[in-house]
Amino acid sequence: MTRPRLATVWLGGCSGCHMSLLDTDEWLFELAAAADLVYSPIVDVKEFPHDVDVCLVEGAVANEDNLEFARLVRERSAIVVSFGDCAVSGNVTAMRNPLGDPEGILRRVYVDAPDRDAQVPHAPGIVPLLLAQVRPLHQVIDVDAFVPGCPAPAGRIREAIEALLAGRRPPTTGESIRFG
Amino acid sequence: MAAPIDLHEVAEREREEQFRTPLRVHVCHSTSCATAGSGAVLQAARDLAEGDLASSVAVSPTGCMGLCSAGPLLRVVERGGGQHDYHHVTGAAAERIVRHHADRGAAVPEHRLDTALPFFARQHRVVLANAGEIDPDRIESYVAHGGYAALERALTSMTPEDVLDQVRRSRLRGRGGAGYPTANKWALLAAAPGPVKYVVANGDEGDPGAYMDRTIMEDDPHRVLEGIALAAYATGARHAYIYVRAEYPRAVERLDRAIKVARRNRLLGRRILDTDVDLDIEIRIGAGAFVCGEETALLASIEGRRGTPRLRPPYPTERGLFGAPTMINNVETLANIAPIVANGGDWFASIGTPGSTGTKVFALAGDLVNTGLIEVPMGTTLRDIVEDIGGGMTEGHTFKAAQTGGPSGGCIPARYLDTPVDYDSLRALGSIMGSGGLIVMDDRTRMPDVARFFMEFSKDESCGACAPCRAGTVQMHHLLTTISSGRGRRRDLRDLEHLCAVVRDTSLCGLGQTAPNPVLSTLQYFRDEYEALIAPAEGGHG
Amino acid sequence: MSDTALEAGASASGSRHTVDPGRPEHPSGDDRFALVDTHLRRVHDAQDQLIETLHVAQDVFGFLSDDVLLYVARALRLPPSMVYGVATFYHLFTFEPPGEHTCTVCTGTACFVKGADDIVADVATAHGVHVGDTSADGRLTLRTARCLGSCGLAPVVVLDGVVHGHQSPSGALALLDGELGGVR
Amino acid sequence: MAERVPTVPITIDGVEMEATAGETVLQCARRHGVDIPSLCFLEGLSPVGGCRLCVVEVAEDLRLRPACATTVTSDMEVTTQSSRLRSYRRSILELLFAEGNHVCAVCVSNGACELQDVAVRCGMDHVRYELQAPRRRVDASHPRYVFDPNRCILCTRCVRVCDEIEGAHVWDVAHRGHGAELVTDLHRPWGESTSCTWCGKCVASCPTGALSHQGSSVGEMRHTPDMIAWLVAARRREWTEREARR
Repeated sequence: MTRPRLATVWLGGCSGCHMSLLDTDEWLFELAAAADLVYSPIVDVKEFPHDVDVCLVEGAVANEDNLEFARLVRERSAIVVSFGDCAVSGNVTAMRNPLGDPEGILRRVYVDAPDRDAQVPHAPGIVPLLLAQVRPLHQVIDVDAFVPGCPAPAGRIREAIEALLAGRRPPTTGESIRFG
Repeated sequence: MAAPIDLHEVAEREREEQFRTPLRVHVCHSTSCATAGSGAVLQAARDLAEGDLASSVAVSPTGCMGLCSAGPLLRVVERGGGQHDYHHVTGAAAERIVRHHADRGAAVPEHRLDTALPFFARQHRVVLANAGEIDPDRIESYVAHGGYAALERALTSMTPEDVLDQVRRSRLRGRGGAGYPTANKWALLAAAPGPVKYVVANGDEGDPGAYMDRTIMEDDPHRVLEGIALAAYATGARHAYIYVRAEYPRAVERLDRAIKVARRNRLLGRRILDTDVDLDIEIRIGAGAFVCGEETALLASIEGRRGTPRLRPPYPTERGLFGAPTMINNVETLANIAPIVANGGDWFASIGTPGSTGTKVFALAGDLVNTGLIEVPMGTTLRDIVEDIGGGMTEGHTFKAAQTGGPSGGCIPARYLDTPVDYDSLRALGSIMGSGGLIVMDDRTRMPDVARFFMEFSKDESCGACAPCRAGTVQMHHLLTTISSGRGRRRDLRDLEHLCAVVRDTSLCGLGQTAPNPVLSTLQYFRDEYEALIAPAEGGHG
Repeated sequence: MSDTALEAGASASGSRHTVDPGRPEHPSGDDRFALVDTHLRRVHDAQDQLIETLHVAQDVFGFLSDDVLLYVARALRLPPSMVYGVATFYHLFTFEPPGEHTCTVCTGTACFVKGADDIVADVATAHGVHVGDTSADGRLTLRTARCLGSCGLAPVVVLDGVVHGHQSPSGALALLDGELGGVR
Repeated sequence: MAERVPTVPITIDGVEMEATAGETVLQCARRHGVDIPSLCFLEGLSPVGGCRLCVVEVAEDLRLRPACATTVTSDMEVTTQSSRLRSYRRSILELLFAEGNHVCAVCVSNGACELQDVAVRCGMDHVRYELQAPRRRVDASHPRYVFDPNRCILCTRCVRVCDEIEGAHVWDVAHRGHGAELVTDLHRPWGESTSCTWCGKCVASCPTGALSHQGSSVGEMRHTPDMIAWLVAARRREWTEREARR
């Protein structure tokens, strides 16, 4: 019997949800025994593989790289999970949205604010362009399940992954879906 | 206190005056014709009547003759009863036409309007009977056409119950849109306890593309006052308000003048016509808010507050204006009352269909040959209205949909053209009668765009007091914009339909509850247009 | 021909009434407040006359400044937030002085069906003005109206109170050029 | 001995119960431990039925009715939970979340927020609708309180409590529809208000993080909406009169 292929992805977020995943502590051994972690920021794999069974996506879609990557993830994964508030709702990452045009924000941060070396970073192909608006994952690709939280608490993550590996949906009611 | 008006004498004198000259010239001076230049026409005709044709021609400005798209309109009435109508008249043309009639006793072929046209022949005028006939600024003119006779009769020989009974027999339903039986409302107010109660005339015609009530208020203001007076008598109210949109300053002016004149003639005020009935009418002006057409919002606005609807019950007939029992009737509804009392409820009920009696005034607009204000018996088919009265679609185009009920209504496709226009048939088709806006659209119209147009309206006119309407219309508008632009996904269509249900079923007032109708009806009849706009799935995302 | 409410911004210079000696003079010394006072006296400072009073004040001053709103609030003994809430609820009240010229495009259904949106877009672009705003040079205020009831003449444009029927984008622009002396 | 209050029999979700004549469906349901979500309703203030979360089905009534403003009638049959009601409530919550900037993670009310709690109870695990991302100015000009309109859901509890209980009417709703917003006085900074009595009842009543105490940090704000009902009872002298009757 083949073991389920699990992946986790980090888009526009703080990686706090990945830290929280690590907070599942000794359960990680059980996870390692139950599934293959085929791609993750904590795994040294360069390219997102094919035929992923379950992929947890942390972070909102904030720039062109995020967008492209989200689409790739969707294409290669059977089940995509919005992992944490940024993926689910945009959250802190999306707090720039009310400020409008990203150009203005970049100028404020890199030109107006610093005391020296003021310049907007510009390196095509290296520094990805910001999208006009930060978007939650499900507004860009189809998402199969949602695990909110900022960060999603360790217990909630464990509960969700256990359900998914057993072919069930993560809980959609009760405290498991509390934002924040 | 001055003596009350002697209606009989005034009518006699006015009729004599009408026969003074062999020719009378009526110039339509309603808003549409005025915009098109009827001022110059009126002036040219008056110059003649005050000049060398003084003995043969009398001129009078009148209300709407109906065919607004062909204005300015002019009518020559001969002493013998013959009538000749002219369209697209200019000052110079008016002079030519009137002179020709006066000199040769014959009509002029240019500008001639054939009144045998179905546009005129298929109409049945009850509410608009006086429009185009009388000078709205002269009470004598109204009285000569039978005005205030119903009020006099009611006050002198009928009990309030008798009046109510005639309205009951007429089976008149509210013309504001929902079609609630008028007599039921009256009965509720009549039964309400306490000495203070109010009648309110709703002249807040906010439906974009509708100007029936405006025309009635501008062109026959006394008819509205008489209707209010009869309603007040039947229900025991001694104070009434007319709430008029601020966008209609001319209606305000005319009504204001009419109230003053009626008061002077003891048709309003203390001891009307020397009976012990008192009634005063006050005008209140809106300030631009569609939602104020909703009864409770309208009352809030009269009280000088934000026009936000409130929860019902209590209904206005229990607790309305300033906390007192209040009945709100649409202006067109009230304009039907004097004819009902004068001719009897049974007469009225014989017009139209059993479920929807009487006539309905429509503002016919859109891609038709003839557009303007029409009045037809209830139950006239859409096809008759579009093809006969409207003269069909403009050259080279075909009928696609008729929109009734404005932002609260729906779009009716060609296959239902033979539907009789009445409250229940329209509702069965997912539209509503509405206040009378009837917009006909041809094959060039994209229906999702029409839905988006109305949703934008509802979004901007939502008062914001309840969450589903305030935020739901914004999201529906966003989804319609996305879909219209070809960027929509299947999921957007699903979300849109779900939101329609949420907003329809959970909104606080009628504005929100009906705001999804234009979307629902276009989805029902023109779904293929939405489907065709859905972008092909991208990256497995549909 | 000007039968619409659109010209309501009208004459502050109309018939001046004498200042009521019974009322304290407005601290600003602006005797236009006397016109508002005349209305207030006629309606006996009744609180339900708030909307009518705001109409009068707007007719007199052209727009409703904070100063005017506060004056009305005090006169009618109403909380300022309530007066502000009522004034901002209704479309016809404005809180900025209008431009030299006002162009209103009717966007009622009949006008929409006949292309009013294109007129709005073209005027906005050509004169660099958003709907509801006044151009930077203060020359043109662009507004839209929810049906002026002249559907037989659709689409309708009102320029400085004068109604023009059967308009097109190019026609409307030409009309504006004539009135404003061309786009600079 | 308590006075005898007339009761009427009603059925809520299939369970027969005694309702006190004159009370609302919401009051009756809550007394009997039936959970109907609501946000704009606050015991002690007049109901406005604006949030529409408490809508219920009433037998033989085609329209949904707001439980907060529907008075019980004899033999009324009320359904508070159905798949339709659940889906509507969830959608309304999503609409509320989409129209403001409700970022729980950085909110003063995180963990003690009625909006957040109701979202959990109604099963809102994500928001389907377009985030409006409004840019509204936070008013921190008041020495004691802060108003963040981005977190306001326009429930108008503050408007009502200030008008009905405090009698100051500092707050009102300005503009309309999606542009509607709360204002103090003539939309001047709250700190400059000449009508505010600093009583803090608006802050106590707020169901979200829109109104908070100066200096509150993330998750620190605790609102006390229940005090309003106590205050109303006190103003009616319910306690003292009961004392006197003894």
